[in-house]
Amino acid sequence: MMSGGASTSILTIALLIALNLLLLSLLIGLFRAWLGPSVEDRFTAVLLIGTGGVAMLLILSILLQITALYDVALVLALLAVVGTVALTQSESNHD
Amino acid sequence: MISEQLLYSLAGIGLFGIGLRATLLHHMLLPRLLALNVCGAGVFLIFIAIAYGGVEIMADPVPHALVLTGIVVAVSATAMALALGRRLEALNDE
Amino acid sequence: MTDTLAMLAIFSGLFFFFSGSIGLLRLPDLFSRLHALAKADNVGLALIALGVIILEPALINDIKIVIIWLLVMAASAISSHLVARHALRENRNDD
Amino acid sequence: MIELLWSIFDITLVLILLALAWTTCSTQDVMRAVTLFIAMGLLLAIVWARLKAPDLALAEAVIGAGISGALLLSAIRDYPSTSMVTHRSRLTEGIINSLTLALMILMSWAAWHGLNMSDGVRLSEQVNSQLPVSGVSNPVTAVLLNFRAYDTLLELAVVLTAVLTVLTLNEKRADHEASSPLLQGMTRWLVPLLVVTSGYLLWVGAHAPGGAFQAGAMLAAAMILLQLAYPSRRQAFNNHLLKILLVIGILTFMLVGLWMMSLNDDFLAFTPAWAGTLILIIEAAATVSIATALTLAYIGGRPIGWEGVGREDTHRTNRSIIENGGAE
Repeated sequence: MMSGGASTSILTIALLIALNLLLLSLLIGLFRAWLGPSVEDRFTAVLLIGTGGVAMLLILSILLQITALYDVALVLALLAVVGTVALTQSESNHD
Repeated sequence: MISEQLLYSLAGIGLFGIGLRATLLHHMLLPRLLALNVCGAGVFLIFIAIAYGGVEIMADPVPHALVLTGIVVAVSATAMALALGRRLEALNDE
Repeated sequence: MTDTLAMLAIFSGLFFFFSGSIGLLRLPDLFSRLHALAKADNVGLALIALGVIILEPALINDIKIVIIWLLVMAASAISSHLVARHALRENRNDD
Repeated sequence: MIELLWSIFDITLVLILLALAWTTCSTQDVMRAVTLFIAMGLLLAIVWARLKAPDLALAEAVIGAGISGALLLSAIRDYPSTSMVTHRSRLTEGIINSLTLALMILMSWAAWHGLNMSDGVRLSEQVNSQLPVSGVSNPVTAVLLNFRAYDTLLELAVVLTAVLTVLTLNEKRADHEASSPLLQGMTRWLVPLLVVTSGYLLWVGAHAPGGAFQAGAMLAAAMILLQLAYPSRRQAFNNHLLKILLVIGILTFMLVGLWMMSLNDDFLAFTPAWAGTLILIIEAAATVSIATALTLAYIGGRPIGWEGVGREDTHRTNRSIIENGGAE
């Protein structure tokens, strides 16, 4: 596990700091979802959470030693575009 | 370890409460469904928080299996409710 | 040594994530916000993925991470295009 | 230090989740609520990953990012007004608020005591002791398809029932307008990748996170993407084939269960030597059924030519049933 030697513990701390900063960056981006004003503006925040989520999953899989989280990141990366397509297609003949 | 369990359980309870309140308050179908889904997510979170055992210990797989089926049932139930709402809308239009 | 390199890559990636999310919040319109988002999507994730690859010993997982990065880049380009196109169309309808 | 950093991460994550839930539930604009809900789904996938539930993170990533977003966004088209004005009286609102708050306090008290008084005995020990005879090495798959296979069979029945309701009620939605060439170009390489990943998730489910639900949802996401990009090609499916695919999961499950009953006296009691193969067969069939079910649920009703009756006739029949029901 990660808590073995001194250097790995420094690495763990550094990775945790990176994880926290990444979450902070997502939080900043999320204010755009809150503010809007247009639907597209809100959706840019969803796109950021998609990418940031992939990055967080990569770091988490090193920290928690669960390699399956790479699969989760892969799935998230594959499907990131489906939501966008649904948004842009669903509204295009809304009015 | 217990503190994480408690934190995420309380978060689950919070989600459940927020969702339940909005489910009861809203009149329209779609917002209600969203609120109900938030409510369900809260229940799932409580389950998984209790299953968690710490960074180095494997979590309990039984609640994971329950919630996994729960997620799929929730999305099918949402689809069913949307279909019911659509039918109702169509009948009201006539 | 490798740990230091990985940390360097991850923290420089974080810098791009922050510039992306701050840009998302501060820039004036949708199109410049999409432009800010692309920094986080492409360079930010690439550097974080590089750091994780250095830390991850198994080759199969390294390949997975490279695939994830390529997918996110493609998805980001297509999502930005779709969102921007959608916004343009909606505006034209309003006029 | 490590503990502290984890705590900061946990608390921030939980606060963002609650804030997103609150704004999703209290906003006055349906479109905004749906967007925030999709964001919440993505965040939930990270929460599941953090709580060491990679199976759930996979399912949430597929369903949250791929399916429920598409489902809800296309449902918005069905509702003419996009504003959601709440007009409960102040009294009702007060009662709802205080009752919800009371319930939450009660639940928190229960969680606090339950966690403190727990003796730490988990079902996971029993699962791990039985894992070698289950035929798979991923404990979640073992629980789903061996130890509690009954639940999963009935869960497939629930999904089937939900889809049958959808199919009974409605015709499929009107088509979208044609999509951009870039999207079609992307679909051409992305859909095969999604199908391959779905097969990978099905296969890997035996020894690592993955399995029928994730694979089925992934396949459904591929179908949904195909329909979004090529709206006019919706009727590429043969309806007879669709009907078979819809029930093949539950049918295979029950046939295997009955076969095992003839050998081991109990319904769905797998012979340990064959368990791995049987689970893979059931999962493969279930994947196809779940994918078909979720795709049909997304379409929102019967595809054209689902039964021999035309659109007008069905409509009239439904109408008369309702009128007669009202008269009696």
